[in-house]
Amino acid sequence: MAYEIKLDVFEGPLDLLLYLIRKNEIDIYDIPISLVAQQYMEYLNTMRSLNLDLAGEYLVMAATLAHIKSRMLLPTVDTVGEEDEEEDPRAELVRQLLEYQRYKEAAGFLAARPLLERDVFNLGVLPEGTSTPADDFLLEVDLFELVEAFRRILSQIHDDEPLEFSTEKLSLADRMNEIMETLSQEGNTSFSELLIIRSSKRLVVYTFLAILELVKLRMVTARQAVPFGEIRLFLSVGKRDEITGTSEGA
Amino acid sequence: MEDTIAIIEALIFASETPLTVAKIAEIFPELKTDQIAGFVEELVREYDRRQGGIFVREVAGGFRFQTASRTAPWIGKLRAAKPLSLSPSAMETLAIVAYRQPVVKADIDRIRGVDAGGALKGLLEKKLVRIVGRKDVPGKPIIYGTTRKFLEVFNLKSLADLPTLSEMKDLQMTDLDASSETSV
Amino acid sequence: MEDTIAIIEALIFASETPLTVAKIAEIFPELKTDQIAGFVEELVREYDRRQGGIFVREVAGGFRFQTASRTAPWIGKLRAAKPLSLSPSAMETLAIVAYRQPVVKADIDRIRGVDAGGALKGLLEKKLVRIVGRKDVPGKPIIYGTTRKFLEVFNLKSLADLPTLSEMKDLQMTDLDASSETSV
Repeated sequence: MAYEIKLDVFEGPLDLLLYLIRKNEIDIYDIPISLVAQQYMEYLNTMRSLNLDLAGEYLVMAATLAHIKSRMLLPTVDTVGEEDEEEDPRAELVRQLLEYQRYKEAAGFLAARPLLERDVFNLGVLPEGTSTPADDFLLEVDLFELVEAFRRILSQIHDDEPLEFSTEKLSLADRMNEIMETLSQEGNTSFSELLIIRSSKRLVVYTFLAILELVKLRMVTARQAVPFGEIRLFLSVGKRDEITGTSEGA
Repeated sequence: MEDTIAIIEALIFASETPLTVAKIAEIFPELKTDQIAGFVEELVREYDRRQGGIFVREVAGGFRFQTASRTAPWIGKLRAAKPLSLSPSAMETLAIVAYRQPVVKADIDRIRGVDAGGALKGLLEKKLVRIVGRKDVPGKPIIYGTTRKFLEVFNLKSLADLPTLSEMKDLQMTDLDASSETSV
Repeated sequence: MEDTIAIIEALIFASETPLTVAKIAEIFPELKTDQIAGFVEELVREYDRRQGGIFVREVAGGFRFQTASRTAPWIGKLRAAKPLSLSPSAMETLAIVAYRQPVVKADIDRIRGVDAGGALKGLLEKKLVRIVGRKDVPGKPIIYGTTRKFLEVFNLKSLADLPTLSEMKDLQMTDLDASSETSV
């Protein structure tokens, strides 16, 4: 049976290898590696001569095949049946091919299902109804959308100011938010209480930095009754109703 | 059920505007307009006889499905719980607050290039953003940060779990296939 | 027609997402879940018997109306919007996410033997895949999973509705269409 080949249809080196295995009617558990390696290289050369963009992964696979081939050529110590002595050099590749094949089949299965907007359709327009958002609404948002929104904004800015952020800064914001939350619930808390319960050193450092930052921003006030006494932290910002009116859990 | 009627039923259901007989005639060039009108009439009568929760009705010169008016009170209850999504401007504002917090409004305005007042107000109402304090500079601007609800809504353990920009760049490499749609 | 069934029919029709029995139960606090499930079942059977252009189907844990797949060619003529299409690389990536979720990008890359970044981004944009969280290993890689929309688009009741991978080997021998077509 003649196969018509379109060189750009392969989804990657594994896909190309599976194709070669099928084309040659090869047993996947016993791949004649020199034949397959030779044909693989021929396809790569054809793809190159057609100026098709060759992803680096194809070249990595070519090297892998060459490596397996050389290992197959090495005289093996006579190990009769004991497979744990030395594994077949092809074993890892076969595992990879089988796993890939499974998901390729799964993809085929999914594609064959009756697809919405292809085979079956939803209602064209929803009937108009009372669309009043309730107080306790559900939010349906996606984290990806949030990050994309941020990336979109940054891509539009040609400012000198670096807008990249670090996880350190966010960890700090996390701790600041947590401290503010504790304070808005309890009114005040002690310095040592905040630091002592923290198990990891990293967290203690962040907590300390968060407190310093909050004091610097005058969001909290640190007070001490006596010299060397307990330091207590108080919420110090704005009018109380303004803060609680908009903050979480008010 | 006559097959053509079944197809017309599916067409009325899936149409984005009330479906006119003329439009159906375009799809079935082999049928006469009278025949099509007859099929549609048959469909209308079938749902009328059935007295269920949905009917086919003529609206604005075309036909469409609609719910029985007596079911309106229950549909109102259903709609009340409709999940909301965020507008692009709200999403952008939220992204800036999330990644740059603690942040003042002037910074958000500057980064977005537009006034973020409306978007911020909406986010405060939705309790995704809150006032964390006032900055100790002239004018004492309000400082904003995200809430615990923000973490819950986005299923994040902490702010440090927010994806980084370099992680997002990883998702754009190579594979031109995904953007240029080919069929399955 | 029993009035409650008529109302449930209208609710399923008017719901923007597949309507769950639990949601119906909120609207009818006086009814037991079993009763509601029974009513829904009756409605599903009625449309099945009728063999018309629309059916009630269980998808993504809820129920919705959808057109019979045999009517798709005609609806294609009606709808201006291009039908959903996914490239083979997007389908492979989606299959890996669906079956191995929660899964990190490195695993997808390894299985496919190529960088899946572009395909993954396309799937995120189409809302078929979402960021679930971060794996608690060094580097804290982002983990991905499928969305409810994935179930809706692929007509799956739940993830458990996916055939097991070994089962698939057998299916491959027979006609895949036979298992996928339930509505007509």
